[in-house]
Amino acid sequence: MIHTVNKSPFERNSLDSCIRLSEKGSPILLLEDGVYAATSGTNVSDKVSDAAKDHPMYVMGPDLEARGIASDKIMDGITVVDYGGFVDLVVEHGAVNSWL
Amino acid sequence: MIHTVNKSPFERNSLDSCIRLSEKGSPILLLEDGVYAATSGTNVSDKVSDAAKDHPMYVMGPDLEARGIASDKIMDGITVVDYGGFVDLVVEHGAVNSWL
Amino acid sequence: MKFGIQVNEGPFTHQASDSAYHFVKAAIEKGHEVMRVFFYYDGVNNANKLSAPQADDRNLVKLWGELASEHNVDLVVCIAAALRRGIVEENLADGFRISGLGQLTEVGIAADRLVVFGD
Amino acid sequence: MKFGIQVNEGPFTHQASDSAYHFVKAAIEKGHEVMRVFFYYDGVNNANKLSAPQADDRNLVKLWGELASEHNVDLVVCIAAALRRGIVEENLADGFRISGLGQLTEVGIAADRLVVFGD
Amino acid sequence: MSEVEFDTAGVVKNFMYVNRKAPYGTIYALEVLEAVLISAAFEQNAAIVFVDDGVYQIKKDQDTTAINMKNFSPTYGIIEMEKEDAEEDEDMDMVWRIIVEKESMEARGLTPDDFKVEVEVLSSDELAKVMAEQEVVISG
Amino acid sequence: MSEVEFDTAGVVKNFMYVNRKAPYGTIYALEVLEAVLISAAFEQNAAIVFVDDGVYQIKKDQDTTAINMKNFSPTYGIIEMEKEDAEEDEDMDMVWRIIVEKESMEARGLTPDDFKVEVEVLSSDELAKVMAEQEVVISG
Repeated sequence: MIHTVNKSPFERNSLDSCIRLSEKGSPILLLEDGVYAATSGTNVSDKVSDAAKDHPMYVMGPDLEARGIASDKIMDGITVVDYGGFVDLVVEHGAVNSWL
Repeated sequence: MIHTVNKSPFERNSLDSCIRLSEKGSPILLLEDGVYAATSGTNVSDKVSDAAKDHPMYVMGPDLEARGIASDKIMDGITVVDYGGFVDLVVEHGAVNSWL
Repeated sequence: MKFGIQVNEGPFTHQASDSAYHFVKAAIEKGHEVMRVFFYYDGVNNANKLSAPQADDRNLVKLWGELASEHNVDLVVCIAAALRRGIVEENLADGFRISGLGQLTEVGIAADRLVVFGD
Repeated sequence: MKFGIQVNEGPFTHQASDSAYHFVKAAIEKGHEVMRVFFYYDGVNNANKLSAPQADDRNLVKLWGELASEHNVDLVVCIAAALRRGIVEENLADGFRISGLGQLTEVGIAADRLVVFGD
Repeated sequence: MSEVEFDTAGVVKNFMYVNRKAPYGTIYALEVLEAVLISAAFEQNAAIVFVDDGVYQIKKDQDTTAINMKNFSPTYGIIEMEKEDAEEDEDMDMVWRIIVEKESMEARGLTPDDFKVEVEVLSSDELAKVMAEQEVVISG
Repeated sequence: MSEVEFDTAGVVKNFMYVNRKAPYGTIYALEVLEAVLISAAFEQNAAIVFVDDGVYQIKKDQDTTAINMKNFSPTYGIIEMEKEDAEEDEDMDMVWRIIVEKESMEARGLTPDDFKVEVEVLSSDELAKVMAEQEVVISG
């Protein structure tokens, strides 16, 4: 199972719930307003880097670019993908759990 | 100025922002999914009762009833109003700041 | 007192339009004047006359229209927001009119209170 | 691999429909099959043929329709959700069809993956 | 457009419906219920899960008279009946579960007595395991 | 329906536009901008406030090519120009302010250098005072 989070971690509880209810080792993809969670130096960075120890983490490049987030602002250990990469992740990891 | 919050305090940051950015003494009205903040015994109750020391707090009765929240579950110091009461509050307190 | 109302969401998906409707009704019952309800963002969907809710549910499109005709409330749908979302004269419900965003600023100036309902 | 897609929001107000569209396009480019896109909740507004975005913005209603005709994607609008929101044959865009909610369960069973986009 | 039909005969999958939103403030709770009910006709397994504000959906004593919206909470009773029917019917393999996350329930000061249907209360860790076994996830 | 017109001649009010949402994930940021620009034609005061995820709206270097949505961030530059024009025009009383809440900015690891327009950075307490003086609040 792969998990997706499309909400800002500052505005909503979606990322918290995803982290709490996903099994260790299952990947998490951040997209849309969810991509802000991938940036370093915020007051949720520690929480996200802790989660990245238990989950392979991915972030949508097109959504980062739209929001003006440079790649050097992305935390270590989070992989940037495009829509094709999103498709590949879904093919590889089975059912998709969208934390809307 | 009167402030309204229509979002659940568990799901979003609207109530937090409203409390942070409203002046002491200005009333706060909870409506729609915001009414859950008025219930006792939750893990946001302490935060809300602290806010109620600085702000007259009101909650929409029709929204409580719809959600099956009995009046004995409402925290002390929060006043239940109906739509007419909402109108009266707006008449009395001037501009309305809706924390959507 | 004179009220202006802004509605940011369509019927059904969010409660905003319901809350706005009940507020407007209560204000009128208390003898206040509601000068204008301005439908912005997805709020323009409140004016879709093709909306056909289930028989046991409320029909907000119709309720807004009735309120307008009974109490002379000006229901304005923002033209820019409406064009994007496919609300045009062809499917505009009775009681609504389509106009520019200046109508929001105007009621903000003219009314004693502007109350915003949204998500 | 066979994909099913669920879209819960309309065009413009939320990014969900854009993300779904780009996902579907990428899946097809990679040689996968997208069996059906099911439009639920406000997602039914993606099928409003009266939608007329500004000239410098994307037109999702049209883009979905083109995708359907070029790649034989079945675009299904939920009838119950559509009736509430005023999407009927009269304003249904090319490439979409209106059908029952069973079509969502069906594609959930038939596809290898169901991916949901929403708010 | 003409009807497109897929062959689903004999296939049973694990469907999960994740309810994370409060009722009435948004319509998601109501419309996801309609999707759950339809899946019964296809005899699919269903895990109907209530987490976060979704636990409020099954709160007892909902009365929508004053907000003039449709009270759809009786539908949860229909889902409970479908579940019980499936359990009693020996010819039916379909398994339905109604699950509440303990942490979400407790954070909101609720107990199983507050709910209008009988539920399984699972901890986050237990629920995470159940979620991981699902094949089709509908987020409402 | 025929046009309804209200007499607004000579009235200047304090309008506040509260931006709390990130751009692109939802359309609120874009459409509230259109409302701000219109108010210039009415020569109204405007406090354009960015709090919470709203601060992301004015982030530099937005490039929407890959998501194929309209990049509306240049509009903030137009608002900045309207503000400067109003300041320089002696015949115009209209005052516009572009305000960012310090706490929201810092929580997101941002500094004024990250923004594409010049802003006043106010603390929560300072902003609360400004908010309390407003007469018309548009929440986008």
